[in-house]
Amino acid sequence: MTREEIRDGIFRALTQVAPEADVSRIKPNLRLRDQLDIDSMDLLNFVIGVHKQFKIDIPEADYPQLATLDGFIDYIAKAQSH
Amino acid sequence: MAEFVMPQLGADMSAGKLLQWRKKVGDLVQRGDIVADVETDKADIEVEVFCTGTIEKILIEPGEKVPVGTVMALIREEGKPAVAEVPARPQDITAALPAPTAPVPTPRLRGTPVAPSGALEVARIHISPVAKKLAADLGIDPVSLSGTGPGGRITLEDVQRAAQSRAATPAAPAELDRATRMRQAIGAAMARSKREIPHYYLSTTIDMTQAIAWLARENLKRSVEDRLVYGVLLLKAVALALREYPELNGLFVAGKAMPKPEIHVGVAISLRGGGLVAPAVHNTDRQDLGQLMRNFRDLVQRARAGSLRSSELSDSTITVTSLGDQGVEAVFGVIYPPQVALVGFGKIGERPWASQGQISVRSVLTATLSGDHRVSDGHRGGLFIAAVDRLLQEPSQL
Amino acid sequence: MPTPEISESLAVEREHSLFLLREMLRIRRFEEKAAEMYSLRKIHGFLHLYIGEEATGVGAMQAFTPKDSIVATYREHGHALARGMPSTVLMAEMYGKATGCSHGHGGSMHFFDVSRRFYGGYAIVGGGLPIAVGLALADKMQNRQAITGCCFGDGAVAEGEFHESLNLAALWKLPILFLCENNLYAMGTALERHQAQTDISRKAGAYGLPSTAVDGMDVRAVESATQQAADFVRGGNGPYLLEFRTYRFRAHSMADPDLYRTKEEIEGWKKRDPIRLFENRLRDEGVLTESDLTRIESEISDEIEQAVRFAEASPPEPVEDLLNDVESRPKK
Amino acid sequence: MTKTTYREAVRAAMRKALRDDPRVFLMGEDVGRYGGAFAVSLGLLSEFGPERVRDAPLSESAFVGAGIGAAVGGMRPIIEIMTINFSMLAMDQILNNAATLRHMSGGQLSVPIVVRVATGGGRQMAAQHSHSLEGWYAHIPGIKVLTPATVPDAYGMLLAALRESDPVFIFEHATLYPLEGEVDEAAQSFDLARAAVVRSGSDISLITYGGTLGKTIEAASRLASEGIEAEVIDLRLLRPLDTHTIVNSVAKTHRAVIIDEAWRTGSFSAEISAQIMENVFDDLDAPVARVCSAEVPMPYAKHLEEATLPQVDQIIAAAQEIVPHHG
Repeated sequence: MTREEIRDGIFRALTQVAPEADVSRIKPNLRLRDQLDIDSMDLLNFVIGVHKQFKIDIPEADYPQLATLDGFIDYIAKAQSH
Repeated sequence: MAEFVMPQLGADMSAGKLLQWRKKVGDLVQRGDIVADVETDKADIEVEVFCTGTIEKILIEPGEKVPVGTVMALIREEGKPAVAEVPARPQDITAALPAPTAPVPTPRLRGTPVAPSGALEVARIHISPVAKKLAADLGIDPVSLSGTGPGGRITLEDVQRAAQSRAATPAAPAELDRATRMRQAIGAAMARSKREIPHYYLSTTIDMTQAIAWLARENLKRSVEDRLVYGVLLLKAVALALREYPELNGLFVAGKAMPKPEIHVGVAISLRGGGLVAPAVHNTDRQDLGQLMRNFRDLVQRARAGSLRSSELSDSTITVTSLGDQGVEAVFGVIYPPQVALVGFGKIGERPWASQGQISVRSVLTATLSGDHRVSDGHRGGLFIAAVDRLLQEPSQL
Repeated sequence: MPTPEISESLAVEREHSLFLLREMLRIRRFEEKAAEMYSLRKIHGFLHLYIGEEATGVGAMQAFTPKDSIVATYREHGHALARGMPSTVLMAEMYGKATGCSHGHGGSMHFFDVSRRFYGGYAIVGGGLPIAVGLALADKMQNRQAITGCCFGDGAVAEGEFHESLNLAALWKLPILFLCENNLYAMGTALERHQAQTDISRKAGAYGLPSTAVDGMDVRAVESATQQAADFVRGGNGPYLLEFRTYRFRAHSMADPDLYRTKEEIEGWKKRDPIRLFENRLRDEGVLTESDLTRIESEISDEIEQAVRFAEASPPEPVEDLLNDVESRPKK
Repeated sequence: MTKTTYREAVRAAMRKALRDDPRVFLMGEDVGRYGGAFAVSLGLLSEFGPERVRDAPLSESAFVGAGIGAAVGGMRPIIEIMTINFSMLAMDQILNNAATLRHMSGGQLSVPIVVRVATGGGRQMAAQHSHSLEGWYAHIPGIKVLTPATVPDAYGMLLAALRESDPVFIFEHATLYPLEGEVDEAAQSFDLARAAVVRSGSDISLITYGGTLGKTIEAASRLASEGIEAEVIDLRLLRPLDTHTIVNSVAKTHRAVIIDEAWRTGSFSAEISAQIMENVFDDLDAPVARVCSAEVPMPYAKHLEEATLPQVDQIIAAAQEIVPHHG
């Protein structure tokens, strides 16, 4: 899966949780939680959405690696490679 | 030791008056002997005993009216040792009675729901349901139409005709209306709350280290879909603490406090694009954490989809609001009338923590209680918040 | 020294007498336990006890085979036990549990057991009579060589269905044995205050039905009279009516303050307690020893305690199944 | 397909049932030698004999109760209660035994009984012989209530009812017996669940059953000449009620009139109106209208009886009231 495909998958999960978010203006290196109005429940639903799309498990301990969009994409790419 | 209780003497008997004893302490009684006379609504009835033994103690005097099931005398059955102390007469008589089989429906209060539609009064116009639906869909304000149906009722055709003859419709006015209407409704409710309810505020710091550690271990065992957020622990702790301080769980209506037997905790949920609702999680105290999580997630999704049930909007017996995610330290909230308390939770942060002379780093949050002074006072409020704190120290018991 | 055949039949006779006594005692203790559980609010609603009438139920039931059918009334605990229904499922039924003989749907007044062709208690006075006539009609039309026992009280005699059912049964010569347990009271109304003709057995004649009045307190008299009547009906001669003259020592039901009869009258009848009468007779005949009696009593009390434990431990029917038995196919 | 009448269709169905299944037998007042009060069972006694075509004494509670007992005992009785007016005498056996025994016995007992009852007024029989009380029976869980209004239904419903293992009540409106129509005797399965859309239309739904279907169809055709397209629904059965077909129709037409020969208050039309309101409230353009009998004991005099019963003009007026008039 290319990085663009992963990014689009993440955006699909994100719009599920925050439909009003304008994904085009998200900066890939800034913390997602600073750019979007997401509380702990939204975060969980977001993670579940990603888990369902990419069929990968995301333990809570790995949450810090998902703080930014780039980090999130790296994390998924690595999880899919093995 | 056998108990001789006020018997059930007929389908609809709930209590009976003891007229006289036929036996005294020390008398030997055989199974089937008449031991006492009891007066019911229908008549005086001789009451038999169902065991053989000697009367050990008489607990009820003639003339006393007691509910069915109340222990009236103790009989030491033949060949059974006398029991030293005497079981105390149940203080709360009603506790002795099994809960009535059909759940007594608590009177559903048509309190003004906090949600947007509450404070708004729409002028009464006669319009058929299908016409009203079409008018709403097309963004036509029915007040501007004149009805051709019976009694001047606005019919489907009236709306269709108006739609055809109308100029281009302005950009989605309905959407704008809804947000401002909600803001007005919340404003009205908050103003009333401030005006009528004498608030008192308490806050305390709660060490969440144990809870967070337990939660992390618990979530390892759970699949992603069943993962718990810490908010659920707070919710359950509040619900369980309310069992010990019931005066905080209820409403204040027509000048009187009305504590509620069920515990329905309203959870403040922010709507995307502004606005707030606090629907009830029914019977919060009776749900395990997994159920609470499922119901909480379902409630958030339906709140944001605008498909909450009216009972969820009107049944809350207390409200909890957590602004930790928004980085708020402590929340001193305004009580939602007609409720009598509001619990607020701030964000979890790491803090130096001194106990038994030792300093350590702990994850803590600030919990606050806004209470209605007409119903409870700081003393009881403080004990309640302390109970929430204590419950959060043993997360596995929640 | 009696010859082997005689001693043989004596042994069978003794065995049977002890069985009759045991059955009556078993019913009495079951009813006393039911009264106790009712006063402790374990059993609710209506409860009509059979104490005092045990001889009619036990005596009459001996004349029916497994192929026959029984229809009873709301005062049915004795009939159900005598027909062989276990005390466990009866107690569980009164507790409203799923293991009850009617799954907790019927309660004390509506025991059912199709395997024993016990077609239920009926709470509408006289309501069971047409059903019994129908069962007999079905037996006759299918040539099943079986009879139907239809129990009812003196109260039912005043219902139109008594007249209609006896006429229909006699008209079509149906294999049904009408068993009227006349305990002298229709709830609170004494027989002579609700019947112009108080000799119930004479009413059968109006429909061309043979009938006999029997001392309902003498279990052997009841047994032999029922046996003869059953043989008459099995012979295809049409229905027969038996009137057992008996008495109930307890009020009509648990809710009845029993204001309509005097204590003296009740005490008078208690002197003819069917169980005590039979015990004394069996003692005189050297059939019953004290050790027999204590053994029987302890076996019965174990059985009754076990029934209560079974009822207490049994699960209630899940509310989700509420609509399952309303129609043959569970509600979709 | 054979041309026949409603009465002969019911007789043909009973004859087929009596031939095919030895457990089936017919019992009721004057069903044998007299041939049935409405001549429905004419000739069956001579063909099947007194054991299987049984004239019952005038003891409704006993012979209906005996029918129930026989059904429990393994038979498949067809009970004819001459008219609904005498069925009150058997209501205890119907309500407390037939409808209740399966549930009360914890599912052990089945009561596979079919009870046919003539119903309705309109023949100057006066108050005690003109009742329409099907709604009372449709109130009772545990039984089915059929109201055949056509010749095919008169035939097919009886055979289908005999395959049920719960009690089925078939109410035959007394004015329908001479109705002419065709029967397909080869038809195998027969539906006992769905209402029938007898005439489709988009402006208003006319909902009825049994004896008033004819008047409703006539009203619909006269409305059509005024440009109002009415949809006519024959409920065919009251329990189980085919709510699905009713609400789909009203969702389309936005208006409904229910025609019911019973007295208005607490009639079955009230139940149908409630279900429409509960299911398609937002599609209603006017309150659901009802055309029922006037609340009076049925008078004998012709002009008074006609003033009491629902008539075509009343149906038309009710429809015109709530359908927007064109031009």
